[in-house]
Amino acid sequence: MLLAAAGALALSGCQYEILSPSGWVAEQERNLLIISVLLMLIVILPVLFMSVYFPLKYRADREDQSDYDPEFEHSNKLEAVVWGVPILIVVALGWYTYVYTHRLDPYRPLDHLDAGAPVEVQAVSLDWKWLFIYPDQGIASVNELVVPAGRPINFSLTSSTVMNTLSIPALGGMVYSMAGMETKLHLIADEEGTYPGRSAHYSGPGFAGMVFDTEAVSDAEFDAWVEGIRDEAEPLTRASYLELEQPTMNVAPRQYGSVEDGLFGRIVELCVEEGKVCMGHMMMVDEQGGGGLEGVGNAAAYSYDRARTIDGFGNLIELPPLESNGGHGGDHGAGHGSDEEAMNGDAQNSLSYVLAMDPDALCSPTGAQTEAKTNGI
Amino acid sequence: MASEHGQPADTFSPIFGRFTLDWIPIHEPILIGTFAGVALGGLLFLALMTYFKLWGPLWSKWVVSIDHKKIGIMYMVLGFIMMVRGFADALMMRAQQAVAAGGSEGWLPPHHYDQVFTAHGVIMIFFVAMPFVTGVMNYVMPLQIGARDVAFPFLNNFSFWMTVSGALLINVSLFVGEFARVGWLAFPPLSGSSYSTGPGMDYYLWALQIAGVGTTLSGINLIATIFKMRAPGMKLFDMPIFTWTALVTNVLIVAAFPVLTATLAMLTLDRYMDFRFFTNDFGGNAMMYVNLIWIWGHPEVYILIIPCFGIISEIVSTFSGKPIFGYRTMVWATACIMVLSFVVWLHHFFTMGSGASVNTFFGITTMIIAVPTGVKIFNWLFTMYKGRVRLELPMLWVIGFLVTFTIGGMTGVMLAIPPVDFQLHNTLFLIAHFHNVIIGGVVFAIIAGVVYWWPKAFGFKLDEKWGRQAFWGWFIGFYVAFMPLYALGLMGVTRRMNMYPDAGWQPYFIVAAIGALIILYGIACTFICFFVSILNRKELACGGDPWDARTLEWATQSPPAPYNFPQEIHVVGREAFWQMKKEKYAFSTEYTSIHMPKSTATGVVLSALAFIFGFAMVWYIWWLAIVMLVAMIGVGIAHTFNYNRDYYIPADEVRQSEAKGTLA
Amino acid sequence: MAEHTEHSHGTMASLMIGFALAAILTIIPFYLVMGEVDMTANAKIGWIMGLGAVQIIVHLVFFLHVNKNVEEGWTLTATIFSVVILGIVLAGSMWVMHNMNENMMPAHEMEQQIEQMRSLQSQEG
Amino acid sequence: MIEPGADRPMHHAREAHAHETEHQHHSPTPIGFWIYLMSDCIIFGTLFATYAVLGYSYAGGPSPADLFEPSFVAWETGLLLFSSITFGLAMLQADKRNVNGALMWLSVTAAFGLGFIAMEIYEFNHLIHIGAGPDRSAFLSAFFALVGTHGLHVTGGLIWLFTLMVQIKTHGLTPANNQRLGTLSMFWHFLDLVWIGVFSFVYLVRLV
Repeated sequence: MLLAAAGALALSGCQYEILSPSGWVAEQERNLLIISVLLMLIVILPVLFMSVYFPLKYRADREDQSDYDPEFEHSNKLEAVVWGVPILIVVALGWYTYVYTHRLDPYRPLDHLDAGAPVEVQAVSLDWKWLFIYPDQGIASVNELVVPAGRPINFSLTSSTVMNTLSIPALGGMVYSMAGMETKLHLIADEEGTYPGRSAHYSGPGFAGMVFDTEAVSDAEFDAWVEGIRDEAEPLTRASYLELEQPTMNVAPRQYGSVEDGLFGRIVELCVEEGKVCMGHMMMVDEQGGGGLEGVGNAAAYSYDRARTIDGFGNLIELPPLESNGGHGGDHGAGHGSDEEAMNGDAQNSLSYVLAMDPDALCSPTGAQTEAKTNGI
Repeated sequence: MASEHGQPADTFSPIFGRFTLDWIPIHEPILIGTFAGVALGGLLFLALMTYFKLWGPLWSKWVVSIDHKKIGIMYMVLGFIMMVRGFADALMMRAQQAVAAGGSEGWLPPHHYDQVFTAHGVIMIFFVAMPFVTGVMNYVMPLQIGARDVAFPFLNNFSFWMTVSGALLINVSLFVGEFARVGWLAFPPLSGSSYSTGPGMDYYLWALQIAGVGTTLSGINLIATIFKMRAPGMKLFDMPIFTWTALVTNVLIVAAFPVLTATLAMLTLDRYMDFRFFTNDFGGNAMMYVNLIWIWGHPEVYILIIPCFGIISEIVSTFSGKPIFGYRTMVWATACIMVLSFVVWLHHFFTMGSGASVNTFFGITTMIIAVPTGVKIFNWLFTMYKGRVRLELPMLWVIGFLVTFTIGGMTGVMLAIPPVDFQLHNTLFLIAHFHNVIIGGVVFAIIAGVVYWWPKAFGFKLDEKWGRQAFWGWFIGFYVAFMPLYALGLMGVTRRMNMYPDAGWQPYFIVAAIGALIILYGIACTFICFFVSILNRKELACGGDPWDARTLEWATQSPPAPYNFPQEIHVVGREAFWQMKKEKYAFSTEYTSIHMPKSTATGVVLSALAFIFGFAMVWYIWWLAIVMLVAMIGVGIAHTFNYNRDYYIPADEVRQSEAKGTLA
Repeated sequence: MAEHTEHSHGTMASLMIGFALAAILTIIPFYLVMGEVDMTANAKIGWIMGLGAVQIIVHLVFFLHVNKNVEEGWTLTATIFSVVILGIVLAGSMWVMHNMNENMMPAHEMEQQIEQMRSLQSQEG
Repeated sequence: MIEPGADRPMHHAREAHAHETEHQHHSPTPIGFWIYLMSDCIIFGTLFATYAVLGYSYAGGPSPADLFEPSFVAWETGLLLFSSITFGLAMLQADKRNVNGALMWLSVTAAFGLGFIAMEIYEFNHLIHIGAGPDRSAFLSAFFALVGTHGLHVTGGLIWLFTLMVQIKTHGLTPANNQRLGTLSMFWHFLDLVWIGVFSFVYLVRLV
């Protein structure tokens, strides 16, 4: 009933992105949605009808009460129906679930579509913007996703701090991005167009501004876009990434003309910063029985989380004290005691000095002056 | 050092912990207004109480009472009060989203908006829905099984006041400091010490932990009551359906809440003592939190809805003039749900990246739960079939429940299909779905229960006219408020956005806001209905059995005497009271004195100490926390030295009280 | 003892039998770890876990006096239900988390990691 | 801290003049306390599950083999097991209405319990001192939380035990005190039962 109404609306306007999708994955998901609704309506419609009809038909003040049967409390036939019909529907739904869940597993590449060479995109959710790295093209963009229409997009997702979800409803389902982990998502845009994308998992005050446009363009336009960026934009290095990583809100799109080798791997493994042990290495060590008692002192090299010293408006709460040596790099590596990471996350720990050097990296709610004012570190 | 918005930095003093005057939000006009309102209302209340000299009676007849009926009523009062608070949050969100379109920032900055949606979720689940179901179970279940009280009356009082302490702590966060900005389940790492500095998240933790103690103990109490306190002759399969659902609910509480307690305790250790359970670094794993919290979270959904199934069963049967259709099926369906609810939790995070096999498994187990739930709905329908359905107020709510809950069930199964969930997860479709089952299921059923058992609790019926207004306000308001959210969900609109870029969504949000206003009308009518009925209680007065009901609670006076039943009832068969009426049973006039537990203030005192303890922990006032902890242990021990805990109601007094007529 | 039929405190005999069994079931796993036992690691783990489970049952029967006659069987029912829930929580968490970790933890080939390890060692050395 | 079983059932839906034996027979306390223990058991289950999942994340720090000493754990286990037996003996004395015998065995139980707690405090202190505190890795967090929770329970049990000894001393083995003794006995044996899981799953298996 409602769905039918919603469906009608979907045909009139094209903003019902889930009901009128623009990619194979989203289309399959839409089909399954319709199938499941139709299957359930077999039982839902009669129930809705009976919930209104029975109380009216068997009203206490009806004329003919000869059908009143105060002892009627059991019937094997009815019991068989009320268990049987839902079970049959669930069996059918279960079958579709099995088939479609495997077909639409976000980890499964879309090779079977024969839709041309896939584009690799490494998406990183930062506080509070999306960084898209194109490893094959060697460029990167912030809050702007350009993809060739008709070719699969292979997303690798991770996060720099808290959880987010990459969601482009017109193209298909979403998957979480989490720090220290790498998730996958495979989507495709069937036609050229602009599809809104956003983070679908609340991540802090700048969450609502984590929106971007997904431009699905022709191969030629895509290549031109890549070339344009490669020629003009600044490079994305570990240093400039650390700068970009600082909390900002409502960030306008920007681009990077080159990307340092292995940057995404380091982001996933929480070791962009100098002197940090990469997670892969850590897991290796752990696999072989840990770092032993000598490992106790290396805590600083494994620490990653640091206080997000901003309030809910995106304002810096407290300027961390400038470190005298001010340098970035290995000077706070192994050997530091862990007692510095004080209980309530005082901003004394190693990385906050970035904030100290560039308080403007944080923006006001209006988000006007978010562009880099820094001279690089 | 405070920023431009007055968010103070973490500073620490040995006496006040990290509390400074900057944490009083004097710069927030909304909060100041609210505070002024609360303060004025509070003063008015204090003045009236003093003027009418009601403090003594309030203390001795209610606060320290260990009578399950009074505690049940107090739970309901708590639920209704907190519903107003939670609903105010809802109105603020609807108002914000109705204006914050296409570049407009609306009137709530994220800092405030994010607290509002977190508080709304936490309050509505833990301090509205939970007190409601606990309250109804507390009031009705012992009466239904023919008991004098619950198994552990003191514990019952203590549980209630612990719930109040938790609720108070959340409300204090409104005026002292801030509340969490993390969403109602507080996923780390966002809720960890690095990404949620400030006291908001700590308010969340301590409020839930303190209230959780109450919930768990009350669950244990009610299970023991059902096991041990049933009237002689009442076999398990003679228990009313509501008692069955109460049993299953409390089993779920006792099995699931410890998981919440442990999980929140681990998050607390992460935040307070630098443990590394859910951090990004040092091998912590935030997904483990998500996994554990949903192991509690899914059963929690059933903790809320299963007693509501029981309420619906009682009302349908009474107002159809028939026994419930398929009693045994009903019981087994409930038991199935009890076990199945523990094997579906992953469907809350299909999109977190588990493999296809895992997703399929949890998707299908979820759908399987729809079967026993569907069976229940059919059973209610066939109870009305060939009956004599009296369309009185409680029945109106039941029909509203049946229609709305069925739709909510359908959208729930849609979300249980992983690929569909990939699209709809975290969209407003999800929001619409769970409000559909919580409002259409829990709230409608609870209000139906309130209307149904009100005459039992107070001796007069509720006003029909205002009751119907309330129903239509809630019913129409729900559809106007949430159908647009379903539609927005199908556009892929994400939840929890304090503003959104697409102005095309705005009309839907405006309609939703109007829906919220219609619900507001329904809520107002609910309260007016209570008020008008109390004023007209003489005309609305009724006897012990105003609905021609079938279960044992209606065999008592309305309101029941403190001892519930003057004599032990020997139950034969199902629908005990129906049998008694058929056999023209009457209580004997030979009364004996009745052994009763004494009231005690220990529960209130312990809960007050727990509240101060929680406050001290939130603000890092360590000395106060230690003092309170020691005081709690001391009071607890002192309580065990009190051997003088019971008294006898003399036979004469029972005779006088029963002269008012029991089987009216 | 008439009033204790519901929750018996047992007898000296049952206490001592329980003690003897518990002691044996404790000593064996400690010996497996501390003594020089010729057994594969997995077999040892299996034995330790198995003996632990048996000892828990011994405690339930001899010290906590759980049986189907106590409290109309509710004690036993509650215990079995808890074990089922515990099983779900433990096995479920491990399955779910293992599956997610497989899918998401930095996917490096083992060889690559060992290479990394070597290079690090050479740096340090 | 409040002991959920401590509030004695005051009445029940029975005829007024309850006989004491009847009273005991129908008391909801044993089953109520058992249900509490089962819920506690699930708290431990959650912590065990966390240890199972996070117990191999050393974050480049020490592992069980570096930190745990089987003989130390064996001593702790012995203390707890003996305390269980002595509690059982105290119960048998109480059944014989022998106040002094019961108190004597309860004191022995308390001594074993205190010994256990002292060993655990020593172990925690030692670990934190060498830098292997709960903040070093997820494994150590899970270890401290699980073993610490058990230790807190034992501590609570000891406070309860001392309280009850005072009550038995002053009021004798009244029905109320007998019931409390029975309840505490369940609690104490339950903690021993949890410890079986701890020494097997947390310590021994990881030392193989």
